[in-house]
Amino acid sequence: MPQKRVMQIKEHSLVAPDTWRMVLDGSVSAKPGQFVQVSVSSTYDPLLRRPISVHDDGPDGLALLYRTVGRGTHMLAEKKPGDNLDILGPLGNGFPVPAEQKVILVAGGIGAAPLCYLAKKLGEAGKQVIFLFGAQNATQLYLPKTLIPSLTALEKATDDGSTGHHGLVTELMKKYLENGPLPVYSCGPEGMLRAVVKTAASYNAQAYVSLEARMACGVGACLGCVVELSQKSGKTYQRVCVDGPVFPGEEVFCHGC
Amino acid sequence: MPQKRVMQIKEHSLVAPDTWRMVLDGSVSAKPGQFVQVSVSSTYDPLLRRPISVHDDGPDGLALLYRTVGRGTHMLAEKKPGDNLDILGPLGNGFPVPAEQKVILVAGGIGAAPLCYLAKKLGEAGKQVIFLFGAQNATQLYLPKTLIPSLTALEKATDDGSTGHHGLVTELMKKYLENGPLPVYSCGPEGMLRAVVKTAASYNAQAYVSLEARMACGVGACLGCVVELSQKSGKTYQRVCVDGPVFPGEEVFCHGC
Amino acid sequence: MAADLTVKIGNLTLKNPVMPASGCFGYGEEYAPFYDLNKLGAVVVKGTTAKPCLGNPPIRLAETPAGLLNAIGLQNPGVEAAREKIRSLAQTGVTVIVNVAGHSVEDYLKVIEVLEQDEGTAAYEINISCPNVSAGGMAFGTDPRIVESLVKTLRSCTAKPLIIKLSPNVTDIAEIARAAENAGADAVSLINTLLGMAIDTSSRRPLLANITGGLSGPAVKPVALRMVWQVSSAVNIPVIGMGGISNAQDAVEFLLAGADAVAIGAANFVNPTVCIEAVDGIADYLVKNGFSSVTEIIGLAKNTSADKKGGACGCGKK
Amino acid sequence: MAADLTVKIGNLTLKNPVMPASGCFGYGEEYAPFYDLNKLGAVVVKGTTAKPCLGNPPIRLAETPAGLLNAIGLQNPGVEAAREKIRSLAQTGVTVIVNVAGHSVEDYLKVIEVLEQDEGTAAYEINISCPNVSAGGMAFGTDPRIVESLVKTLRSCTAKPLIIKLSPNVTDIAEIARAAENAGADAVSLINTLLGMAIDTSSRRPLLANITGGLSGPAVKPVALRMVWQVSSAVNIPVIGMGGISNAQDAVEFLLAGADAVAIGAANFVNPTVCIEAVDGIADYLVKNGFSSVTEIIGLAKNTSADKKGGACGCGKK
Ligand SMILES: Cc1cc2nc3c(=O)[nH]c(=O)nc-3n(C[C@H](O)[C@H](O)[C@H](O)COP(=O)(O)OP(=O)(O)OC[C@H]3O[C@@H](n4cnc5c(N)ncnc54)[C@H](O)[C@@H]3O)c2cc1C
Ligand SMILES: Cc1cc2nc3c(=O)[nH]c(=O)nc-3n(C[C@H](O)[C@H](O)[C@H](O)COP(=O)(O)OP(=O)(O)OC[C@H]3O[C@@H](n4cnc5c(N)ncnc54)[C@H](O)[C@@H]3O)c2cc1C
Ligand SMILES: Cc1cc2nc3c(=O)[nH]c(=O)nc-3n(C[C@H](O)[C@H](O)[C@H](O)COP(=O)(O)O)c2cc1C
Ligand SMILES: Cc1cc2nc3c(=O)[nH]c(=O)nc-3n(C[C@H](O)[C@H](O)[C@H](O)COP(=O)(O)O)c2cc1C
Ligand code: FES
Ligand code: FES
Repeated sequence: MPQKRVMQIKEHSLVAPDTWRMVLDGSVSAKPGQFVQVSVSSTYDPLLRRPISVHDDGPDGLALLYRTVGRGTHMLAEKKPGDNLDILGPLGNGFPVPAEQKVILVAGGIGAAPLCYLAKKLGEAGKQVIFLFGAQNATQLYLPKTLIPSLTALEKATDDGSTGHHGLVTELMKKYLENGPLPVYSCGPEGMLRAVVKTAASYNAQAYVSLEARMACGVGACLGCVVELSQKSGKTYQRVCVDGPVFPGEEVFCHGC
Repeated sequence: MPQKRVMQIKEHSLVAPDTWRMVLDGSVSAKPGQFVQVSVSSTYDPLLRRPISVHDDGPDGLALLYRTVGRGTHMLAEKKPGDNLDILGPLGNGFPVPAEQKVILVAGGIGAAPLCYLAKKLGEAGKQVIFLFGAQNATQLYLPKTLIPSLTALEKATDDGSTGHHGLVTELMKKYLENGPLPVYSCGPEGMLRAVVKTAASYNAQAYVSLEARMACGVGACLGCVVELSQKSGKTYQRVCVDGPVFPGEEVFCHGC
Repeated sequence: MAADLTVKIGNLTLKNPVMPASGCFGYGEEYAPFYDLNKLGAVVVKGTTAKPCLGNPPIRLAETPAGLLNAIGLQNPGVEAAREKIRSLAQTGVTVIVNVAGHSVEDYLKVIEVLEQDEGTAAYEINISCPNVSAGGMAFGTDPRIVESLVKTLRSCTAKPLIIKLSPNVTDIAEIARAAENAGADAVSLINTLLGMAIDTSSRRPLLANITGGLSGPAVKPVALRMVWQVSSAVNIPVIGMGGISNAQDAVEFLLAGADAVAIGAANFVNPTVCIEAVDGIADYLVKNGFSSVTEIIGLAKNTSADKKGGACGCGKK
Repeated sequence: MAADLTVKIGNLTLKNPVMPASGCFGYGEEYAPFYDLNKLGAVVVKGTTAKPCLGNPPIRLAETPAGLLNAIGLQNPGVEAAREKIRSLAQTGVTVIVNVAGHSVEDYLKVIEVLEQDEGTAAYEINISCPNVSAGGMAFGTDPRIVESLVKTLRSCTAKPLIIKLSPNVTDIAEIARAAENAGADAVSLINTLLGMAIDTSSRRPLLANITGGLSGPAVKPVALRMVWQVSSAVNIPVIGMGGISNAQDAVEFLLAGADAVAIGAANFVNPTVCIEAVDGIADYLVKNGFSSVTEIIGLAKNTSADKKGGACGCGKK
């Protein structure tokens, strides 16, 4: 059940260029793939909350990982440990639990934020997690140190070749899908998600993508955050905040393919 | 000449209940009675700057003394030493320099803010300063420690009798005016100013009052901050920000007397 | 002693004057986790049309200074599906006001016809002012003659309170309100959103797929308050005021300006418990200021201020 | 290479498209200490009336969320005294646009008649939209026939560019703009302020002595941008856009929406150097995005977006 809560900031630090990790005192009992709506200001400007994925959650607190892109995230970055933060959550459907023993996670840039929590939870459930992580350059490939040992495989790709595979992260998917389909969970920029879904489909694998949309309420009431889906019943507009943010890849990108 | 400046906060502390003293790095070369327009937020809410009197100015910095009454002043109170503050100033006409050797200053509550700087400057110019200070109770009678020795007389009045004269500060004026008129400079709530002007007039003394008004530009362009004055030419609306904030008492209150 | 918060809208008594605004509270389900909806004066549900409506393509939202632009385009499941949601909300004891939208008189009639079959609907709010549909909607709301004839037609179809929701995008909103009153409306509600737009300087395109959208939130409060003041002076039926209300103090301002009840829209998105906080805050205000019922403060800002009207210009005719 | 910033308003060439808005910059004197006013495209001076005007009693200002309400009531020294100020401003090389206000056709004529005797005035901006005077003002601005006849009369009295300043408090601003164009206006400017009000819950009275005031500032930007978009699509004469512009990016949005030039009002109060920062910022934007002149981006958001228009509602007629 979503709740409005005021939580204290325990830790807040720059972990990569323009990328901040914030830990809040307390847990929201989130499932991987869920998010929270963060109030970045107590004034009317900016007016709306900002949706940020759950990057980690549990007895050690609720962790967020975010990139400063605009005014709201820059205001968030100014908060100090000890400050209070008003959040709404947990929100959204989260990633479906896989039946398979082995899964592929494909992260693009800051899209790693929710996939880290997913990887951790899948690891705890005894699953084998293949984590494919792409970004523009090496500095953007932040992962929590504690997560890395639990991964079955970790492969990196950069646009500039500064580390790992020089090229698209989707190219790394192939070798893990050649021996038969595995479920694919992905979060990242739209272009990448489209490629992930296409690649997965070509191996008959099911892809789930976590989407972003401009949001107001975050709870399903305003119908502002919809994405066009191609479902059996035809074209519909579904709310990213409650019907998502995680959707079956083919429903999101089929109409464009 | 008014200027837009970004100044660093050197000191900021609570000096009395709800009353803050802030020292900024640098001087605006203000005359006593002038003020600055302070930007309390870098967002559009609140939109306008807040007018605050110059409480002290010189090589040790620009000092402001303000009371937290609404949203803007509360936001100002949250600033920390080291933070930058965007100010516009110095603004306004300031107090006229007296020809007389002896002057009376009458402060009501936070109205002491500009009168402290006036008292200091008059003292430096070798004038004798009688400082009459009224407030609701003893805790609101803050004066800078360094100022007190320079005053020829300091008398206090409180509404609750917790210190000094139990009653109105204007009652303290009489004994100093009985031996002949002295110029009176006053700042405080409107009711008090009206009584100051009336008392001064009854002793043929000239009173100058520093007024407050809601302001937008602070530089005379918007015509938003006017006060009704009764001048020889008849009723006019004059701008508190440039034609004031200091006005001859009889022009402000005559029409109401 | 606690103050009496009840207000009347036509023959409907609300336990307090606060309701979430249409389109900002779904059919209630989404905010039910946050508090007991029965504490609200009423719930105004999403604009409901005769047939299911897909709405506008995304992007549908843009944040603006102290405001929000939306171009939802009346997405709703249509009256048949909405009927179930309305019924279950009403069964929990909530007073349900249904916002009715359409592109033609027949559209509006159809919705009311279907809902008249149930008990669930306590009142109709007729949305003649939605700026986000390509035809109808706004046109209805800007011409007093059309408003009068529409309201007359609807009046003959229901005995339930008819609340006409006015568009602020007009030269003279009081004129439209009077037309609604003349035609038999039980109340008017205002304001719907102000037509606005946002442009993205990177893509050099409008941010909203629909190009224009409706502006709401704190930014519009001064305009809404002025219109509530004007309309409540022009008609004798109750006025439901809204536009930028974000807390109890804002709500009190609308009551003082002449609103008999208030609705809260965008602020729910920022603070999901705002409506309930407004109910409590109004009660507090009344007690602290020595009022025993909310009706005592309705329009109170008018009584004392007529004498303040300016017009002091010395430059010729007045 | 630096981009070409010049724009044309009628037969007047401005060195850049940025000017302070009327009523927000006095007669220039107050902002002269902050920068060289010659760097501005033009200066639009305070609304000037035939006779001196005292204006409204205080309180004249109220801060609102991201906005400002004002009820100055056209306080100005009258055209005879203003003439001196206009002349000395023009002598420094500044392009001076005089905002002309009045309660009757004769009032407007009188002001123009006096100013025609000097060289100082580069263009007239006819304020038919001030909401803060008890008679005239607004009424002129809300009826297309009255606008047409007023503009025709003024047209016959001057060869200088006539800019008609439109009120946003109307149902169809494009209609008013077309009336002005038909009558021979050289340009239109918009928006003037939105009529609003504020109420003080402690005194339970309107905050402004005049009860209502004009809303401006960032809060109104979405409405202003939409109206500039609509008007620039409806007329072939230049459009001067304003309403909430607070920095160069806002100014670019208005240009993209179809404004040929922009005016900046309330933002001067917050940042006295905003106009000059906007000039520089527009130049930067052009260079960074590969444009060689500002005219290339005027209305550009329209070209690419017609295809995006929604109206995807599946619920009946379109
Ligand atoms: C479900 C979900 C989870 C997210 N998780 C994360 C995360 O873990 N880490 C992270 O860095 N970012 C995440 N984002 C994106 C993040 O919400 C945006 O970067 C942020 O809202 C930008 O705000 P701003 O004020 O800095 O930018 P501005 O561009 O100034 O924002 C203007 C408006 O647009 C909205 N907006 C702008 N970009 C986006 C976007 N990409 N998605 C949604 N709304 C946007 C803002 O919320 C705001 O309303 C997530 C988005 C969604 C929808
Ligand atoms: C020339 C001048 C000098 C001043 N010097 C001082 C000083 O040295 N110390 C001090 O504590 N106060 C001073 N004030 C008063 C101070 O400006 C207000 O207390 C302050 O603006 C309140 O802002 P707020 O946001 O806290 O209150 P809010 O009530 O939330 O403000 C709402 C709006 O009203 C305006 N406003 C509210 N009260 C006043 C007021 N009394 N005067 C002017 N505008 C007001 C605000 O500026 C703002 O625009 C001075 C005022 C003027 C005009
Ligand atoms: C996302 C959203 C959807 C809306 N949908 C409707 C609607 O379906 N019918 C309607 O009459 N008004 C609708 N409105 C208008 C609101 O009911 C209200 O009139 C307006 O938002 C002003 O109030 P506010 O400033 O408190 O939001 C909608 C507003 C928003 C923000
Ligand atoms: C204090 C003030 C005074 C104004 N006076 C005038 C005026 O005399 N004539 C006029 O046409 N517009 C006047 N306006 C309107 C502005 O010129 C402008 O149209 C409006 O404020 C919108 O722009 P902004 O949001 O940038 O302020 C005034 C606005 C303000 C804030
Ligand atoms: S953000 Fe309101 S429905 Fe998704
Ligand atoms: S505040 Fe603008 S004229 Fe005084």
